[in-house]
Amino acid sequence: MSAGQSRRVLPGFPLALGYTLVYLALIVLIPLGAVFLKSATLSWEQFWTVISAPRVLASYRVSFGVSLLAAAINAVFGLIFAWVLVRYSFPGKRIVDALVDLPFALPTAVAGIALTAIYAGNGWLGQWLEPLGLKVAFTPLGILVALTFIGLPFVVRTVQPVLEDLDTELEEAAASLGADRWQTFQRVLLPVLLPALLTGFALAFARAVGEYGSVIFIAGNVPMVSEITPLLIITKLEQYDYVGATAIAVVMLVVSFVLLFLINGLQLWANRSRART
Amino acid sequence: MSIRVQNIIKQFGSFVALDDVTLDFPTGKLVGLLGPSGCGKTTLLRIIAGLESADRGQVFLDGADASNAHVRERQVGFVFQHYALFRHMTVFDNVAFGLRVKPRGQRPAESVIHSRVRELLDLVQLSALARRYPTQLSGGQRQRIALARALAVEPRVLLLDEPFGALDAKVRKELRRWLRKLHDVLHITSIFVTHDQEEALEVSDRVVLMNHGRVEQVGAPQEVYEQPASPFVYSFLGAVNLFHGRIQDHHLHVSEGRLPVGHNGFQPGAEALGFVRPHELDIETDPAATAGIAARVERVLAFGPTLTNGQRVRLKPARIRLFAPESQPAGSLIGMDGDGI
Amino acid sequence: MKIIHLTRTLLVLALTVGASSATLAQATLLNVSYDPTRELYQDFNAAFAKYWKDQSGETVTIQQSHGGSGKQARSVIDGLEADVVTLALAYDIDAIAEKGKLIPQDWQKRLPNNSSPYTSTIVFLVRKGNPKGIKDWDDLVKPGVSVVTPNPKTSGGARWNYLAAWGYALKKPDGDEAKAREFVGRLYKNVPVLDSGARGSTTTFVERGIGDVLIAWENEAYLARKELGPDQFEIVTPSLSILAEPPVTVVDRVVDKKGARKVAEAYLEYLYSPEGQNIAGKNFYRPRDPQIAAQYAGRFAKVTLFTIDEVFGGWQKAQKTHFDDGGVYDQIAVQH
Amino acid sequence: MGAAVATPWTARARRFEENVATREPAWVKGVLITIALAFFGLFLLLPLMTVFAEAFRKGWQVYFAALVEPDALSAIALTLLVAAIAVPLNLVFGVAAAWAIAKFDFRGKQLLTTLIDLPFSVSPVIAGLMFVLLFGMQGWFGPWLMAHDVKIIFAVPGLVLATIFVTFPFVARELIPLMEAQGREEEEAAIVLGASGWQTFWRVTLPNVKWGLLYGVILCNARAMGEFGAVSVVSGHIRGRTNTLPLQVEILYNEYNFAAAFAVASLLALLALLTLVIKSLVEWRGRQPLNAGEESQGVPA
Repeated sequence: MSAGQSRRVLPGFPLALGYTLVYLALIVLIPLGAVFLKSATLSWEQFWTVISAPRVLASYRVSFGVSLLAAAINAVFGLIFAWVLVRYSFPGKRIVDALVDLPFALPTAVAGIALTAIYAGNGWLGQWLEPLGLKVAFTPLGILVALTFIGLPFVVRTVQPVLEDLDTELEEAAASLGADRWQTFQRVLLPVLLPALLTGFALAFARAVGEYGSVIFIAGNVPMVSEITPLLIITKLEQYDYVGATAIAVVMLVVSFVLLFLINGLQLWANRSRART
Repeated sequence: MSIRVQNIIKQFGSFVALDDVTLDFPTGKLVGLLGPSGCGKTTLLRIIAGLESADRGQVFLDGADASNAHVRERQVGFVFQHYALFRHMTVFDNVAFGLRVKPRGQRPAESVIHSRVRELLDLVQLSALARRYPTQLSGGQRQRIALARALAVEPRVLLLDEPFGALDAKVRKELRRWLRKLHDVLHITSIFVTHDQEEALEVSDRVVLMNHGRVEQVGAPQEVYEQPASPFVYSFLGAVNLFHGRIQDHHLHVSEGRLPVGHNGFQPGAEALGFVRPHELDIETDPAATAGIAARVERVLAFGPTLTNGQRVRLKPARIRLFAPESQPAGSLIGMDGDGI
Repeated sequence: MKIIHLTRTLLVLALTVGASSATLAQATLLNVSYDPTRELYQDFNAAFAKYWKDQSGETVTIQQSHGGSGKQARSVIDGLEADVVTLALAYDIDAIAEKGKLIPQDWQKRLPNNSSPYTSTIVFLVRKGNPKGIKDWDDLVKPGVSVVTPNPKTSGGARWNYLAAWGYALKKPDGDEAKAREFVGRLYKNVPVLDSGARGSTTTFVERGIGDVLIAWENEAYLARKELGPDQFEIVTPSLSILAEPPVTVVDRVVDKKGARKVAEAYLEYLYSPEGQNIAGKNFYRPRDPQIAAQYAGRFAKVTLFTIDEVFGGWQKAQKTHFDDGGVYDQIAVQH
Repeated sequence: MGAAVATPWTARARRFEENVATREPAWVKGVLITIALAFFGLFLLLPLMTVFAEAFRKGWQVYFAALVEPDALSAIALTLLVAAIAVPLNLVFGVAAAWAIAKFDFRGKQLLTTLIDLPFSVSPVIAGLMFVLLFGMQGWFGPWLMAHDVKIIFAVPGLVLATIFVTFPFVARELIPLMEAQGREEEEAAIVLGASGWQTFWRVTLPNVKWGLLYGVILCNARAMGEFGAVSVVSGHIRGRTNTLPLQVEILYNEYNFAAAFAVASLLALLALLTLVIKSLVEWRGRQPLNAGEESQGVPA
C-alpha cells in the first residue's frame, strides 16, 4: 500500500520534497505572492475602480470573449483533427501528426509576425480577403486567428489518446443494436470523449487568455476594441502605474487559478471515466 | 534461517492491517500465507522483508531482532507479484543486478558474476533467453527470471508475494509444481503469499491462514483442511455445506429436518452452525428414513445413474462440525461416522 | 548533495555572467532612447566613438536600447542602468527624476535649449498621389479617412501627435476647448490600429498597408520614405504643428556609480557640436545650431510651430489633463 | 499539459477502417479529412511556410548577412546561455519533484501537483511583472541589489528567472504521470537486492524514464528559447546584450528590416521543427519496448 509512515524504504524523500518546495517557493510562490502583496497597497475601493474601468472591462471582453471563441473553434476542429488522425490513413499523416505540435514549439513572436504577414491587407491571404470585406489583421478577428493557432494542439492532444484507446466493441455493440453512425457518435462516442474534450477546451482557453507574444503583432491594440488584458498591464506599467498594473494582474491570476483547478478537476474526471470504459 | 514475528501491529489510517500477529517460520520450510485479499498477508510479508515497518512488534531473523534493520541488511530475496523486472535491462543484467550493486569490496569479479548468472539461468531453465528483454518474455518466464534474480544474492530467506497471481491457470499449475521441486533442491526458508487455497495446500510445508489481520490457523496442509479451527477456515478451504439450527437431544434441528450430532458441548436449545464437507454427505434413498435432511433431486448431472429427477431423498452427514454462531474458535466439534447415527 | 552542488554551480555561473556584463559596462555607455532614433544614434555613436578616441585615447562602446518612450523610461526607473537617456518628451525624463530619483528635478536646465539638441515636428505621411487629398488636419477627421497613429498612453510620439491636433483645433478662428475635444475625438474615431510605439505605427502603415495617412514624427516620415520607397509615399506638412523637443540627459545616479560622468556628458555635449548637429540634420531632425539648420533648411517644409508651453502650459500639465488615467484621452477613447 | 501523447501509427487506423461498425461512408471520411487538412494548411503549414518565404524573399545573401550580424550573433549566444541555465535547473527540479510525488505518499500531494502547474496558466506578461516588482529599483529588493551592485532585472539573471518561471512545469509534468504509472516495485526490488539509493536512481529509475525526460527537456528547451512576453518585460532591450532571439525578431521587425526579422525568425522556426522531429523520434523510441511486449505476450512459458 503506502511506503509507510514511520520509515520509508525508498531513499531521498526529504531531499527531493525539500528541494521541490524550496524551488517552487522561490520561483513561483514568492514572486506570485509579490503581485498580491503589491495590489494590497490599494484600498478595496481603489482596487475596484482600477479593475472595473471601462477600458479594462472592454479588455476583459476581448481577452476572455475571443479566447472562449478560439477555444470553441479548437474544440470542434481539434476533435475532427484527432478523429482523422486516429481513424483514417492517408498519405503524409505522420508529418501532419508531428506538425500538430508546432504551436507548442514555435516561439509566439514568430507566430505573431508570420500570421500578420499572412493576414494583413497586403498579405498572402489578406489581399484576397480584404476585397471581400473581411479584415483579419488588426481587428479582433486577427486575435481570434492567433489564439486559435496557439490553442490547437491542446484539444488534439487530449482527445487523441482517448480516441485511440477506445475499444471497437463499443461501436460494434451500438451498430448491432441498430444505431447508425451519427447516432453512435452522438450517443456513444461523444459522451466518452466529452471529459477529454472539455479538458482540452479549458487548456486552450487558459493558454489563450494569457497569451501576449503572438497577439500584439496582429491585434490592432485599439482601446475598447482590440486591446487584450495583458497588453493593458504593460500599458499601465509604462505609465509608471505599478499598482494599477498589479491590480489587473491579480484579476487575471485569480481567473488563472480558477481555470487551473477546473482543469485539474476535469482531468480527474477524464481519467476516471477512461478507467471505467 | 528461522523467522519469528512477534506481536506485530500495523495500521493504515483507520484500517487495521495486522492485529497482534505472532508467528514462527521454521528453517528450511516453505510456508504459505493464505487468506482473502485485504487480510494482511502481503503486509506481513513486506514487514518481514523490511519494505514496510510495523507500528508495533518485532521481527527476529535467526533469533536476532531485525526490526530496525534496513531491507539491504536483512539479506532477503523478494519476488514481486508483478515481477518488477527492470525493463530496460536484459534478462542477464536483471539477474546480475544484485551482484553488481554490491559495495566495491564485496563485489565479485565480472567473470564470477557471469558464471553465477549462468548457473541461475540454468536452474530456472531459461539460459537461452539471457539476451532478451523482460517485455519479450511470457509471464511465466518473467516470474522465473524474477526468482533467479532474487536468488542471485544468496538470500537467507525467500519471500514471494502472490508469485503466480498474474499468470493464467495452466502456467500457474506448472509453475507451482516447479517451485515446489526447486525448494526441495534449495531448502531455503521461504514464505509465499497467496489467496488461492489449492496453491497453498499443494505447495506449502505449512499453511498460515489469515483473516482480518489475524492468524486463524497454522498447520500442515492436511491438518488445516481436515481439522479447520474456525468457521472462516472451514468456508475458506474447500467447499462446505452450512446448516444453521438449534441443538436438541443430540440433534441439530434445522428447518428441513434434524441431523444427528452425537455428544457435544452445547447446551440443549443453543443455536449452532453445522459444517459438512460435500463428500461427507451420504444420500439416503429409502423413503422411510426419518433422519437427515429432506431433499428432492432437481436435476441429475451425468455423474451417477442411481438417482432420477424429482426423486425424494434424505441427506445424512457422515461427519459434522458444530460452531456457535458468532464464535471464532469457541465452538466444540465432534467427529462421527455414518454408523453412529 | 549533487543536486545542491549543481544548483550552486549554475547560480554562480548565472551571477558571474551578470557580474561580467557589469564590469564590461565600465568601458561602455548605455543610451536608452525612443523608437525613431535608431538610425540617428547609429551614425552618431560611431562619430562620437571616433571623436572620443581622438580626445582621450579611450575606446568607448555605446550600447543602444530602443522602444516606446514611456516604456524606456519605465525600464530606467526599474533599474535599467542607462548612462544617458534620449527620450521623446520631457515628461518621461521628469518621471525618471520624480519616481526613480536618479536625476535632479532641474535636469532640463543643464543643457542648452531645454536640453533638446534637435527638434522635430509632426507631419503626415500619405500614399503616392495622395489619393484622399490630405492637405491639413481638417482632412484627417473626415469620414472614410483612415488614420494611423500610436497609442498616446505608451508612445511619446503619439502624445505629440495628439497635442498637435489639439493645438490646431484650438487655434482655429472659432476654436475652443470643447471644439478641440470634439475634433480630437473625431480624429481618433478614424484610427483602426493603435500600436504601442511610433515605430510600430510606421510599420503598420508602410508595410501592412493599413490606413490612408500616418501621423508621424517628421524625421520618421522622411526616413520611411527614404528607406521604403520614395515612389510610394508622400509627405504632407500641415499648416500648423507643434514644436517637438526630444530632450536628453545624463543619468546621474548611474554615471556616478560607474564613474562614467565625464564621457557621458561629453557624449551629450557632442550632440550640440557642429558634427553632432550635422548628423541630426542628415537623419531628418531639425538642428538647433542656426548655421547647420540653414544648411538643411531646404529639406524641411516651412510650417508654423507652436510650443507645448504656450498652448498646454508644459508637459506636466498636458500629461495630467490629457493622458493620465481618466484624462481627456481616456474619455475620448471610451466614447469610441 | 496533456502533451505526453503518443503518435499513432498509420497502421493503427486500419483496425477502424476495416471494421464495418467503426467506419464511415467514404464521403464522410473524405469531408472530414478535407476539413482537417484545410485547417492544418491554414493554421499550421501556412504560417510555417510564410516564415521561410519571407526570410528568403531578398535572397540568400541578405538572409545570411542577417544571421551573422553581431547583434544577431550575440542574441543567439544569449538565447543559448539562458536555455543552458534554465533548462538544467528545471530538469533537476522536475526529477526531484517527480521522485517525491510519484514514489511517496504524503499529505498535500494533490495541491503540490496543482501548484507545479501554476506557471502554465499565468500570463507571461504577469511573469515578467512579478520579477520587476521583486527586483526592480522600485521593487522590494531593488535598492538592496543596486547597493550591492547585483543586477537581476535587465541582465542575464532576470532573463533566466523569467524563463525558468514560464518553463517551470515542463519536465515535472512529463515525469510525474510516467513515474506514477511505473509504480514503486522496481525500485523496491533494487533496494531488496542491495542497491543504494543513488544506485537505484541511476540504474533503475532514470533509465526507465529517460524518454519521458528527454521529451520534457526538449519541450522545455523550445519554450525557453522562444519565450517572448515574460522576457520582453525584464530585458531592457539593450542591443547586443540583453536581446534574446525572439526580442531580436521584434527589434528587426520594428526597424523595417523585415527580411532580417524573418531570417532570425526562421532560425527559431527551424529550432521548432527540430524539436518536433526529436519529439517524434522520442515518442517512437519510447514505445518500442512496450510494443514488443504487447506482441509477445502470447509466448508460452
